Amino acid sequence: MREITLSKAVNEAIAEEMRRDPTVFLMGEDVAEAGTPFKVLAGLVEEFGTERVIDTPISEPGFVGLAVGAAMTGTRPIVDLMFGDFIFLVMDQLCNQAAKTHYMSGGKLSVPMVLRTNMGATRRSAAQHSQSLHALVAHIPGLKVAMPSSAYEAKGLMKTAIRDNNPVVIFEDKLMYQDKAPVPEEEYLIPFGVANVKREGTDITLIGTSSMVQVAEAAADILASEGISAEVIDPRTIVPLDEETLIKSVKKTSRAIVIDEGHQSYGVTGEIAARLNEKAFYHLDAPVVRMGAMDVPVPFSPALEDITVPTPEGVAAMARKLCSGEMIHAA
Amino acid sequence: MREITLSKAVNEAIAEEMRRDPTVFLMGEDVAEAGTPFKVLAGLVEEFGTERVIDTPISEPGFVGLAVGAAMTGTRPIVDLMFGDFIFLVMDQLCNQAAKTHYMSGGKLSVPMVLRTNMGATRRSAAQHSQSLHALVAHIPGLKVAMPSSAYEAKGLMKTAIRDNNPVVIFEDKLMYQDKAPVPEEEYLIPFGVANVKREGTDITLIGTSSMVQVAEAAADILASEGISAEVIDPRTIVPLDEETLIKSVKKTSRAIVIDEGHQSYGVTGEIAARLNEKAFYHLDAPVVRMGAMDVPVPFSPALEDITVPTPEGVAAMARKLCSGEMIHAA
Amino acid sequence: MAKAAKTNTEDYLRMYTQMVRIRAFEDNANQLYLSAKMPGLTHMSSGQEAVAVGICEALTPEDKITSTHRGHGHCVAKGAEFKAMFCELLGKEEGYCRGKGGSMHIADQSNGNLGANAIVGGSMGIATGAALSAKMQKTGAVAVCFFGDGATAQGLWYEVMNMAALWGLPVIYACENNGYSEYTRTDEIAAGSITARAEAFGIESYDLDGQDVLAVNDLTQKLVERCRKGEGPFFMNLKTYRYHGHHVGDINREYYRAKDEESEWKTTRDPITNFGKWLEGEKIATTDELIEINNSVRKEAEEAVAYALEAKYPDVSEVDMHVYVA
Amino acid sequence: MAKAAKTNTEDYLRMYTQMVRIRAFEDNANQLYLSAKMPGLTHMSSGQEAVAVGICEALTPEDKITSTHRGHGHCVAKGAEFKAMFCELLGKEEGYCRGKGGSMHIADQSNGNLGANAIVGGSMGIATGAALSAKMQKTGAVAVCFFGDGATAQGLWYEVMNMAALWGLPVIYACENNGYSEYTRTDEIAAGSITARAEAFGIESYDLDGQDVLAVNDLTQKLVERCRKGEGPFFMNLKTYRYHGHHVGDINREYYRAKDEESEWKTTRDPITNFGKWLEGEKIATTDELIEINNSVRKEAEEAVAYALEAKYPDVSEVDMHVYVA
Ligand SMILES: Cc1ncc(C[n+]2csc(CCOP(=O)(O)OP(=O)(O)O)c2C)c(N)n1
Ligand SMILES: Cc1ncc(C[n+]2csc(CCOP(=O)(O)OP(=O)(O)O)c2C)c(N)n1
Ligand SMILES: [Mg+2]
Ligand SMILES: [Mg+2]
Repeated sequence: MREITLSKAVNEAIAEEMRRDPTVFLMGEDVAEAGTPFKVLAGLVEEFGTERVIDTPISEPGFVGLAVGAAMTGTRPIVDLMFGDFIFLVMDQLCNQAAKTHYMSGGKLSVPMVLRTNMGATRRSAAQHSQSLHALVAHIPGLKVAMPSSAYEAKGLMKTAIRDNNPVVIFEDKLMYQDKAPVPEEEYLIPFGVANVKREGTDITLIGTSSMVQVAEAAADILASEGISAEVIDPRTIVPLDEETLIKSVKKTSRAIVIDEGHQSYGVTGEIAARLNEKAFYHLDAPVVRMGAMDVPVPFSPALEDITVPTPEGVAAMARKLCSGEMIHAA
Repeated sequence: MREITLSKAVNEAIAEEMRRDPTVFLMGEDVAEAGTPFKVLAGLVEEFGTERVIDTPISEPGFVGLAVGAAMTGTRPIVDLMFGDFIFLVMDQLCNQAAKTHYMSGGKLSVPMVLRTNMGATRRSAAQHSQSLHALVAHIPGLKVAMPSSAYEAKGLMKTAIRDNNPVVIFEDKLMYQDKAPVPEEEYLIPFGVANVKREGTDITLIGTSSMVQVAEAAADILASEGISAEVIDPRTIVPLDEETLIKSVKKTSRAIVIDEGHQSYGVTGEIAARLNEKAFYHLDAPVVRMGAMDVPVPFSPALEDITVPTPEGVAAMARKLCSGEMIHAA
Repeated sequence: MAKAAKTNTEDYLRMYTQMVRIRAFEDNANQLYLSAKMPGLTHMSSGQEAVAVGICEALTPEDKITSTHRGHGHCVAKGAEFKAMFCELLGKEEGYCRGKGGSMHIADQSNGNLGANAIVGGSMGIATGAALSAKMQKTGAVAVCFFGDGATAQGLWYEVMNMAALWGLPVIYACENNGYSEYTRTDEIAAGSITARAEAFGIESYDLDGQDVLAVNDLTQKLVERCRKGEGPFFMNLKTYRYHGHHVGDINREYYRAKDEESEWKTTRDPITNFGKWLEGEKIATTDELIEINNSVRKEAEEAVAYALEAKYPDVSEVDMHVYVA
Repeated sequence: MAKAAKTNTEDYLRMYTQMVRIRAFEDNANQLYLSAKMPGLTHMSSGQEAVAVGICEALTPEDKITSTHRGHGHCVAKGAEFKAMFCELLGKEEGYCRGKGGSMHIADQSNGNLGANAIVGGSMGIATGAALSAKMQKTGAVAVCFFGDGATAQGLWYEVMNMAALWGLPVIYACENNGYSEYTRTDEIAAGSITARAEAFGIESYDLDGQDVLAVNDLTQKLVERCRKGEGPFFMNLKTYRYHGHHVGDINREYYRAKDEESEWKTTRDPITNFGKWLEGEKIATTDELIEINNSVRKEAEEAVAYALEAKYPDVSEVDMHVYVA
C-alpha cells in the first residue's frame, strides 16, 4: 500500500469530502494561499476557490461562532484552529453554543461542524503553543473528540467527522504531520467509538492516544525483547469512548497503563483509568497506572521540555514494575 | 457560635481582606451598587468606594485580562464572574495568561488574583447558567481551585485565596448562598490542600466536593440508620488536592464513592478515583465508584434537571451495593 | 409616526396584533412567576415590542434571527404560537424545545428563529454565520442579530462585524438599546458611540426610535432588500425601553432606575398605545376594533397558559436524548 | 524627519544605538536559526526598530510595556541586555526567564517589560490592567501595549479599549502596522479603518510614520506626559514594515509579498539608515562615529551569542519549579 504523510491524509480527506458534498467548506487563518503554517491544506484553495476555502481575520471566537451559525443553516464548516492552545479562546462558542444547541432546542437544531486543531509538545514552542487540551473538550457533553494516531486514522476519522451531524473536534499531533503510514487509495471511513487493537498481547495493556500510541508501541517493542507481551490499544476517539474493547483487554491482561499527552491531573488518563478500575476491578492484578504529561506549563528549554512527556523508556519501565509486582507495596 | 449565610461569609472575607490590604480590589459586572445579582457583595461599595469596587462592562475576557495585568503590577484583584458558565469566555486569559505567567517568566512575574464564580444546577436556569466547570480549570497547571462546602469554608478559603500569590479560582455553589453555618467571629483562614474529615466512619469513604458534601452527609445519615458507617471527606481544594487524607481514609474503609457536580466524564471524579485506585489499590475491597453529574447539557425542565445530579438516596443506594459486595460481579 | 413600507390595512393590523401578543405573553409570564408557577426566572420585553415586530414583519420565514435572554418578543414576532411557548416556559414536553431550553433558549425553529441565548452577545457569531451560509448557498435569506446595548461590550461583536463587512454578508445587527445592562445604566459602561463603532468597520449604520413600529419596519424592509442584493451588512441602534426589571425578580429597582423615568416612557412612548392612536387617527381601525384585538389576544394567551399548566413534563427518559444527533 | 522632543546629542545617539542593537540582535537570531543552533522558530522585528525605540525611549523603567510574538525589539528597547536575551533564546538557565519562556515570552521584567506573548492580542488586557493598577496606586506609571495590525481583529482589544476610555487609564495602544498578518495582507482581513475603531470609543488616535524614530518619540513623549496627567488612553497606528518573513522559516514568500515591495522599504524607508543620515546632516554624528557604533554593537552581540551558546541549560529539577509561587 502507498504511504503518505499525516498532513497529506488530512488534505485528502477534506478534498474528497468537499468534492462529494458542496455544503462542506473550510475556514480559518491562512488556510487559503498559505494552506496553513503547517501546509496541511495546501492546494485546496486552488481546487475549491476562495468561496469554500476562506481566510479569516485573527478572530478565533468570531469565526468559530460563524461556523456554528453556518452549520445550523445548511452547511458543514470545517474550522481550522491553527494551534490547539487557541481552543481557550473559542471555548464559549464551542462549549456553550455548538455543544448545546441540539439539546437546548429539543433536537430541532443541529451543528454539523468540525473543528480541526492540534496538540503536542517538544516542538520548542513554549507554554502557549504546545498544549494538548483535548481533555477539556471531552468533558463537555455534545462534542465528539477524535485523536488520530497516524495518517491512516487521520484520514478515516476526518471523513467520519465531516459527515457527522454533531460538532466534532479533531486533535492532530503537530509533530506527526510529516510521519508516513500506509493509507489505501480507496475510500474508507473509520467509525467513531471503535478502538483499534494495534498489537495483541497477554501481560499488560498499554492504552495510548494520538502520538502516545507510537510511544506505547515502542514501549511494547522494548518489553517484547524482555519477554513481556504488551497489548497496545488506540481508542481513536475519546468521545465516544470504546470502553468495551479497553475493558476486554484489561480483563485479559490484568494490568494497564494509560498514556496521554495532556496534563495528567484532571485529564484523560484519570477518566480511562477510573473506568477500567471500576469495570474490571476484580480482574486487575495491579492498579491501572496513568502516564500523562507533567502538570507544568510546557517549558521552552529543550532540556526541560523533553522530560514533560511520556517516553517509550518510561512506559516500558513502568510496565516492568507492574508486571513484576513491584507496585504492591507502593499502594 | 453565630450562624451566617454562605453569602455573608464571602462578603465578610472580602471586606476583612480589603480592610487589611489596600491593594485588594474587586471588579466585575454589577458588583457595586447592585452587589451582584446574588447580592453577595452588597454593602462593599459603600465601605470601599467605587475605586475599589469596580463595575465593569459585560466584557468577561477583557476584565479578566485587566485583572491579570493589575495583579502583575502590585495589586490583588478579586474578579467576580457572575456565572460559572462564563468561564468559557475567559479561559484564554485565565489559562494561557494568568496560569502560565509565573512559569514562563522563570519566576519573575506573578499573578496574585482571585476569580470567584459559581456552579450548581437545579436552579432552573438551563444549559448556559447551570454548569459546574471546575474540572476544566483544575486541569491547568498554575491555577489553584477551591470549592467551599459551607459558609465556614467559604470564608476561610476566600481569605486564603486573597492572600495567595497565585491565581486562584473559587467556585461557590449558587444554591448555597442562603445556607447558614456556624462561622467564628474571630479571624481564621483555611489552608489550601487540607481536606476536612467531616464525619468519621469505618465502612466506606464518601468524598464530596462543594454541595456534594451535604449530599454525602445526608447519605451517611441514611446509611447510619442501616448500620453502615460512612466517613465523609471534603477535599476543600481540588488543586492542591490532599491526596494523603483521602488515601488514608480509603485504606481504612476499603471502599469509596467520589461525588461531584461536574459532568462525570473527564472530570473530577475520574481524577480522584484514579488516584485512590492507584495508591490504595491493595486495600480496596471494591472498585472506587464515581458519581458525577450526567453527561448531558443541563436541561431546563425541572422534571429532567433534578435527575442529572447526585442525590443522597442515590449515593446511599450505591454505598449499600458496595458494602454488600454486589459490585463484584459487575466488574 | 413614520410612514411605513408595509402599506395595507392587513399589515398594519398584524403589526398591532403582534405587539399586543408580545405584551400579553409577557404579562402572563410575569403572573406565572409571581404565582410561583414558573420554574426559574425570566426577562420580559414589555416596552420593546416595536423593535421585535417592526423588524420581524420585514422578514420571511426563511430569513433567520438570533435572539437573546430577553427573547419572548422576538419569538412571538417571528411567528411562534402561544401554546408551545408557554409549554416551553414551564418546562413541558410540548414546548418548542421539549422543555429543555426554557425561557432563555425559547425559539420556534421552524420559523427561522435560531434561538434565544443566555450568553450575552453569544449569538452574534451564529447570526453572522447564518448570513455566511445564506450567501454561500445563494438562498437570498437575511439574518437579523438581536442584542442589547450591554452586549456591545462583548469583543465578539467586533470580530464578527469585521468579517461581515469584509465579505458583504446579508446580516443586520439590531441593537435593542434600552439604556440598561442589568442594574447599570449602559452609558456608564459604554465609552464613545456605539453607532460609530459599527461605522468604523465600514458598516452603514442607523440610529432610530425603537418605539415607532412603522419607522422600524420601514427601515428594516429597505435594509433587508439591500441585503438580498449583496449590500449588507447593516447596523441599527434602536432606542427603546424595558418596562419591567431586568428579570421578573428585579422588583425594587429605584437604586438604579427612577420610577419617574419608567412612567414617562410608559405614558408617552408606549409603542402599542401610540401605534393604536395612529391607526385610529388614520381611520385604519376603530377604538372598538383595537379593544377587540386586545381582548381576543388576552383570551388566547390565557387559554394557552391554562393548557401549558396542565401539559405534561417530558418523560425522564428524555434526559439523555438530543445530546447528540443520532 | 520630524523634530524630536528628546533634544540632546546623547538622547539621539542612544536612540540610534538602540535601533542598531535591535537589528544586530535579530541578525544574530536569524543566523542561529539558519545554523540550526536555536530551538524552535522566532519572529524577527528588523525594519520595525523605530517603533520600539521611539516609544520605549519616552518611558521610564517604572512604565510598563507588553510585547508580542515579535518581541525582541521591544525587549531591547526597554533596556534588556544581550547576554540574558540570547540565553533565553537558546533555552539557557541564564536567560531572562531561565529558559522557560524562549523567544515568544522573552522579557527583562525588571525594566517594566511584562512579557512577550504568543497569543495574538493576548496582552491587551494585561497592559490595560497595568494601567488600572498604576492609576489605583497613583504611581504615575504609564503602560504601552504593543500589538500588530493583525491583532486588531481580536475582540479583546475592543473590550479593553472601552474600559480604558471609561476609566481614563494611562495606557497607550501602539499598533505596529506592518501591513501583514502572517501570510496575508492585513487589508484583506481588516474592514473599515483601524484608527476609526479606536476613535469610536472616544480614544484620541494618531496615524503616523513608524519608520521615523523622532516622530514616534516626539508623539510618545507628549502622550506619556498626558497619560500621567490623567488624559489617557491613546491610540497610535504606526505604519512600519518587517523585513524578514513572518518567522525565520518563512523564506519563500513571494506568493504573498513581492520582492520589490520589500526592497523598496529597505532602500528608501529604513529607520536606521534614515536616522543615521539625519544625524550626519545635523552634524550630531560623523559617518565614522556611526560605523563605530555599528561595529561595537555587532561585537557585543557576537560575544553574547558565543556566551549563550556555551551557557548551561537549566537543571532538570527546574521543570516543576515556578508553576506556583511558593
Ligand atoms: C456573557 C454574559 N455575561 C453576563 C451575563 C449576565 N447578564 C444577563 S443579561 C445582562 C445584561 C444585558 O444587557 P443588554 O445586552 O443591554 O440586554 P437587556 O437585558 O438590556 O435586554 C447581563 C450582564 C450573561 N448572561 N452573559
Ligand atoms: C490568538 C492567536 N491566533 C493566531 C496566532 C498565530 N499567529 C501568530 S502571529 C500571527 C499574525 C499576527 O499579525 P500581526 O498582529 O499583524 O503581527 P505581526 O506578525 O505582523 O508582527 C498569527 C496569526 C496566534 N499566535 N495567536
Ligand atoms: Mg440593555
Ligand atoms: Mg502585522
